[in-house]
Amino acid sequence: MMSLLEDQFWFSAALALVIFGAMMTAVAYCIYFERKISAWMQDRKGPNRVGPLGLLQPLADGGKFLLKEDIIPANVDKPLFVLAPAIAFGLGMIGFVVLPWGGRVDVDGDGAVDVIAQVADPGIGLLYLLGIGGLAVYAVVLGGWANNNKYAFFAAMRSTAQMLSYEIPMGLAILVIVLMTGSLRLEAIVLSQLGGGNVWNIVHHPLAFLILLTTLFAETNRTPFDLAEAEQELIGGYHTEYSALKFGLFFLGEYAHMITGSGLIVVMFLGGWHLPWVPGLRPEDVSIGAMVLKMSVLGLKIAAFLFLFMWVRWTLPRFRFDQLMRLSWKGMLPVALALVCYTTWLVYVGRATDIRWTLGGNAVLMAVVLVISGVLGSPITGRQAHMPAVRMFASRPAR
Amino acid sequence: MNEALGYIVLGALLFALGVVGFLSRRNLIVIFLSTEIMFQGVIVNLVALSRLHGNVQGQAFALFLLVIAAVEAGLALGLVVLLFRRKGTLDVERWSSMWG
Amino acid sequence: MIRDEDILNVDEPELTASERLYFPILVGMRTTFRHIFKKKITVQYPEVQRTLRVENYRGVHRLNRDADGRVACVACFMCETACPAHCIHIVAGESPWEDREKYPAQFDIDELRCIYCGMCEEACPVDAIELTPEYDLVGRTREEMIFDKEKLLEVFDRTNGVKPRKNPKITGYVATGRRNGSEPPRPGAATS
Amino acid sequence: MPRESRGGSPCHGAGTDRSADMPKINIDNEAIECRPGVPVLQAALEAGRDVPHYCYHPGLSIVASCRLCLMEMQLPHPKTGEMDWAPKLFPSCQTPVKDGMVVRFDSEKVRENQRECMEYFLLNHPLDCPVCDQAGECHLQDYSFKFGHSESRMVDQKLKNPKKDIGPRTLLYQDRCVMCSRCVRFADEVSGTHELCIVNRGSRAEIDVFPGLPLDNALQGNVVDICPVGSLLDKDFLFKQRVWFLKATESICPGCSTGCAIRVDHHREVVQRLKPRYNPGVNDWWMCDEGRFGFKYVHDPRRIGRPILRRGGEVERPNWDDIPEIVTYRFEQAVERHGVDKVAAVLSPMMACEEAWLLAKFIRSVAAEATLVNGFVPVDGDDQLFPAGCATDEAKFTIRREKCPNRRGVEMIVSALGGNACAFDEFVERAGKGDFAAVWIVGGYPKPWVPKAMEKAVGEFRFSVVQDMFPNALTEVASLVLPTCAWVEREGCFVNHAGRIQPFERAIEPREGAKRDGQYLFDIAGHSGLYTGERVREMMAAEIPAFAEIAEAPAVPVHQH
Amino acid sequence: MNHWPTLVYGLFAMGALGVYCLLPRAERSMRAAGAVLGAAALAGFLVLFARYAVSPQGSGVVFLVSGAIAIAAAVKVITHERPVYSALYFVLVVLAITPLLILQSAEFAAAALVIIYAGAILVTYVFVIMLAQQSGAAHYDRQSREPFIAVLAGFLTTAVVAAGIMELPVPAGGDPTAMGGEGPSNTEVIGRVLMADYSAALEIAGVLLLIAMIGAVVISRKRVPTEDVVESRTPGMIGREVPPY
Repeated sequence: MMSLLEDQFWFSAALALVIFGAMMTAVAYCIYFERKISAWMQDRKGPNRVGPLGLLQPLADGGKFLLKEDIIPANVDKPLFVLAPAIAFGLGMIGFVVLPWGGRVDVDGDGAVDVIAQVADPGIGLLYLLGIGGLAVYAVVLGGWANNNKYAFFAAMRSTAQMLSYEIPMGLAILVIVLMTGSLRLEAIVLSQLGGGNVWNIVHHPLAFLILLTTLFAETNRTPFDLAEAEQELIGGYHTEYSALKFGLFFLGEYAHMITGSGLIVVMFLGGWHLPWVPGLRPEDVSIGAMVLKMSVLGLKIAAFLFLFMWVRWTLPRFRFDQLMRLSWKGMLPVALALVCYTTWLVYVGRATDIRWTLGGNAVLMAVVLVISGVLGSPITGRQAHMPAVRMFASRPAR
Repeated sequence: MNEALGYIVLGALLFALGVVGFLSRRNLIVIFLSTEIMFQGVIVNLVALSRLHGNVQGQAFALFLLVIAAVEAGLALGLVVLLFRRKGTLDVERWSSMWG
Repeated sequence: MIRDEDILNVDEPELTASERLYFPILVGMRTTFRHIFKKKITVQYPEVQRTLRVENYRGVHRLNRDADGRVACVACFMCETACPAHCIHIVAGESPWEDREKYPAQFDIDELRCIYCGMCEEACPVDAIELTPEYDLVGRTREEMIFDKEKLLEVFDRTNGVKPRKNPKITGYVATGRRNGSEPPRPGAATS
Repeated sequence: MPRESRGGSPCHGAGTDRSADMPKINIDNEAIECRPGVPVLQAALEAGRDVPHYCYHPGLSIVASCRLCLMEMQLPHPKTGEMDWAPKLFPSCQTPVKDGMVVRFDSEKVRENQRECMEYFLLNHPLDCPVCDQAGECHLQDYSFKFGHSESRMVDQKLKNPKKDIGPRTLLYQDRCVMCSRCVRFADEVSGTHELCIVNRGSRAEIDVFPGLPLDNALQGNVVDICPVGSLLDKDFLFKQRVWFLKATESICPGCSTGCAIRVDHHREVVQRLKPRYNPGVNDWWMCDEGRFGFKYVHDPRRIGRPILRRGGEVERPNWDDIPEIVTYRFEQAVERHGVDKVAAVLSPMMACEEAWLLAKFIRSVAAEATLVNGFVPVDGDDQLFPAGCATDEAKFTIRREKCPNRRGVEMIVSALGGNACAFDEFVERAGKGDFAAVWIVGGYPKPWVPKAMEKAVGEFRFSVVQDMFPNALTEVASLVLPTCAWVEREGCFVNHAGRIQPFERAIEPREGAKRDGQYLFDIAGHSGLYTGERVREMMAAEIPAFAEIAEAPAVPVHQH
Repeated sequence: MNHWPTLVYGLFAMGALGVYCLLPRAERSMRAAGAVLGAAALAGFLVLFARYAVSPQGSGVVFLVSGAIAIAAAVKVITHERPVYSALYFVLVVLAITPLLILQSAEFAAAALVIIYAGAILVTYVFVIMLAQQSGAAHYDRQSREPFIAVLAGFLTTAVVAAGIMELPVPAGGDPTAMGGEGPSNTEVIGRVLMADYSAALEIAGVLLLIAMIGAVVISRKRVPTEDVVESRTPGMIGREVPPY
């Protein structure tokens, strides 16, 4: 068995299976924790009826999704109607393969590195993730269009515009790190952040981190960019007409997307499986134990980000659609572009990894943004139009 | 017989299909899709030939081709939307009004 | 008519630099985070039940009985008229009793459609329909949730101890009676 | 509702033509032009004034007994001869208008009188509005709200009167009565049957019937209509529905060829009652009981609700969408096989003109020489004239013997279209001889109607479409049975015995599965879109100019009741 | 070996016939026959390639499968009656070509193809189709114009080109396998080529994109008459002023 795992192919297959299983469980429990955390933040207890502490709630939820009536409305484009949730779920589930889960591993303990704990390590790892992000748009477009509901179609247009718009600052923010690291390999990006006086990229480029974080919220359709969930004001999103398992697939896809996105941001900015001053997490530690430790660290970091996602969701209200677009095009895009240009220049002068220059540049940019927004006098996302409020009988004497 | 031949034939076939679609379909958008199919054929050929020649010039050209495709898509779709707004149909035969 | 002076212009307040950059988001995040550790106010429903103010809770309807145990309703359709949700359906009939003109041959309330606003209670001239403090209303079918006269009277029997009838003296409008009768029951005392 | 009265006079007596010498009077400082000879009250009502009144009804004699409509009037001062307000009040219902007259209703004196009168009317009233069927259209309610005191000063015990069963269809609640005597006058003057009278005097006065002579005449339902309060109530409508839930639709009674203008009051797609509308020269303010209660068949469960198609021995339920194709195809086939003259369509006098026209046009389009048949006309006894026993020219109301609304209309259409036509009896005779291969027979009568000879003749038809309301010998064998809607479910126009073309509106939806006759005939005739009476009338009027002139009942002054 | 061109041309002809029958037309049976013919031609190609051109193991299988999918999807693009499906089959074409590019060590081009083609260009297509054509297939989608001439033109041109290609000798200049294995990654190499050799072209491409973007905005913008946007009353002039909340 061990010898089989020494081959990268079989190791990858095993790893993929393990992580896929873990993802599925995590996705299910994400829903549980979403409910729990929302309850806690609202001084409630949350699901606690199914199993101890409500821990079997995901099973019950899953059972419900499976057993509910699967309605396919009349006059839908059936093939596409079925295809859309499948795309959403499928794309959510294949993103994790390029994440570096545990560095290099010596499986048989002979001191030589046998395999890397990554399902696949293509030279274009980051582009793979971006490509998946690009394809995820289809789930939205097709889902909204196929169900023959004009509100859902509008929602699909909104969501697509949102996803396409936020892909641009996201790509630029990623580009900043790619320029700095000089590689599209995620493992290389992790390695560049540790040891030898290197620090996590978040210290280098906090602005890029913020931009990537914000765009991830938008890409995964989470609050404050979750217009797809706005039933009351916008009649829901592209999945308005979906029910039962198909809706569940959209739902699971969203959480899988969140997990992959958290993994991406952890790897890009927070050192991946690395924690400073903790032994056994250096790149030189290649034992199986170290791999498990590294995987747990990465998992914990991802979990922390998932918590952040939920925390934000139960704190912030939604952006209005025009505000959301303005934030992307007028707010984040110029900043990200400026960062990219600046980093390019840094690469040119050979100071791309010099923290004084990177962090300093970020600080200066931040100051510039502050000054500009101070001059403009309004938030980037724009303000409400002047809306006269009408109070009836304002001028009449009170009785 | 070289392995690249397969790619070249594939590219040629894609190009042929693109030509057929371009000439025979009446929907403006499908016509543009057909041109994109031709682009695909060309890209396959470029990449295959680039490998055949052992350099990456072909790939670089493929990337330029992508740029052209993006530009074409943007402008063409803009035009299509404009034309559709004007006549309410995507039928090219309804657009042959310049025949004097 | 809304006049110009009735319109108030409310401008958005000027934002500070930190507000423009969305820093107050962090304040909100801190607030929600703190709440995670606060005491929970959840009441575990079937095991623990809250006590209600019986007088003004608006739960399931009931049809009151008069002193003789008959339905107090006179089928005047006032509740049906007042109902904003159109959930009350009455079929009136000639009453089988001497002292009463009209009575509800059928009286259905669609409890699923009802919005529990209490308008019916307000409208009733004989205090025959009232909302009770019963709120745990469940059913497996929609038909089950359409309460007919018997079911509504049952609710009265069940809740009479908890919430007594508001004005048991009113027992309906009397249209028959002997001329110069000795003690005719007084009608609703609305006018006169 | 427009306030001016169009065409005729809502006042009793014949309406005079508008001439130059229209008297001008001054009501409340406002100059009003009015028709000569009408009472001031009528003039005021027509001018839009809300003058309270109970006993005055334009269709009845004037008694001036309720004293509610009293007004102040300027008269020459007996000493000085100057025009001045007379110290006493005058009943405006009994005072005919005179040019230059100056009256007022808005003085404190008049209002005081109205308040006192209202208090008096309500002395013994039981205030049982919640259980009274008149509530919502009760003038006691309206007037006490508008003109009365908010409370009664009476401290004594109210008089209690038992409700009285005065006839098979009517109840009398004496303690709600205001003694306006409209009902008594109606029985005396319009129906001429004199069943009602006032017994006792003063505060004990009561409406009653003579012993052993209940209120039971063919027009008695009108006493419920003219009763301004909830004293006389219709047993048929008793406790059925509150009036504010009812939706009203203007219609024409299909009961006989008089063509009374009526109002269909319906609630949730169920017809609750019929009421007459003012239509001078036709039914004035009245309608007969036969028409009033004759709508019950509308909700008869035995009615045919869906089309039935018989193909060989099989019975199918065709889709409405397929019917135009089926019908056209089968008729064309019949023409091909049996000849153009072997086709006939029987146009029932129960049909609206529009429907008859659509059908006739369709039949003529598939077979140019098709025979159009004036349908079966049900007849019952003789015309009944009211007041009972009067001469024809004195009649205030007539119930006609032809129990169908539209014989004239169908005849007009058949003769206007020309070509082959015949009477119903001739059709039955020829059909028995096998003269017709494909026929379209329209029934739609509320009562069984198929003549024996017709029942025998049905075997001769190769293809027959029967449009009827109830199953009968024809529908049992017809190749295609199409349900007919009752008139309240249709729209169009009827032509009454005198040639008046009167449109009626649709009140309720056809029962589930059925489709409005007009609509499917519209579809079959090859038109697309929604059938409306108006639309087809326009098409008809283009071919038959007579149909360009529509007679609609004039509006009644707002406050007239 | 001598049968090779003949066979290829024969299959070309067969495929052409299949596509001709498959093009939108009223007769369903003809389209079915076209599908059979086309499938047969495709199968023929597969056998031919498996036999002569590529090794049927490893990457050869990927080539055959992906190539077959790409061709079939491309046929669907040009023959499907509903433009939405055309666009979606195009996505399939792109996705099928991607592994082929990766096989040819053009990883970056493959990723760019997915991100730009599938992720951006085709989404726009899908959008425009969905907006312009809400329901079903329009009559002009059910009927093709000049299908015969189109097929003839398309396949003849290709056949001529193919004939030319097959005559060409294998260039001796490069080593096809040189780019595999260790060394600078494909992305790096491309980057160097683009930046060093074609920097001017790259700039021009960038400018082109900018121009196209501006052009597209100008073309498709709805022209709003300016007087409509002028407010009749400035908000500040109405009503009373109150302090901000």
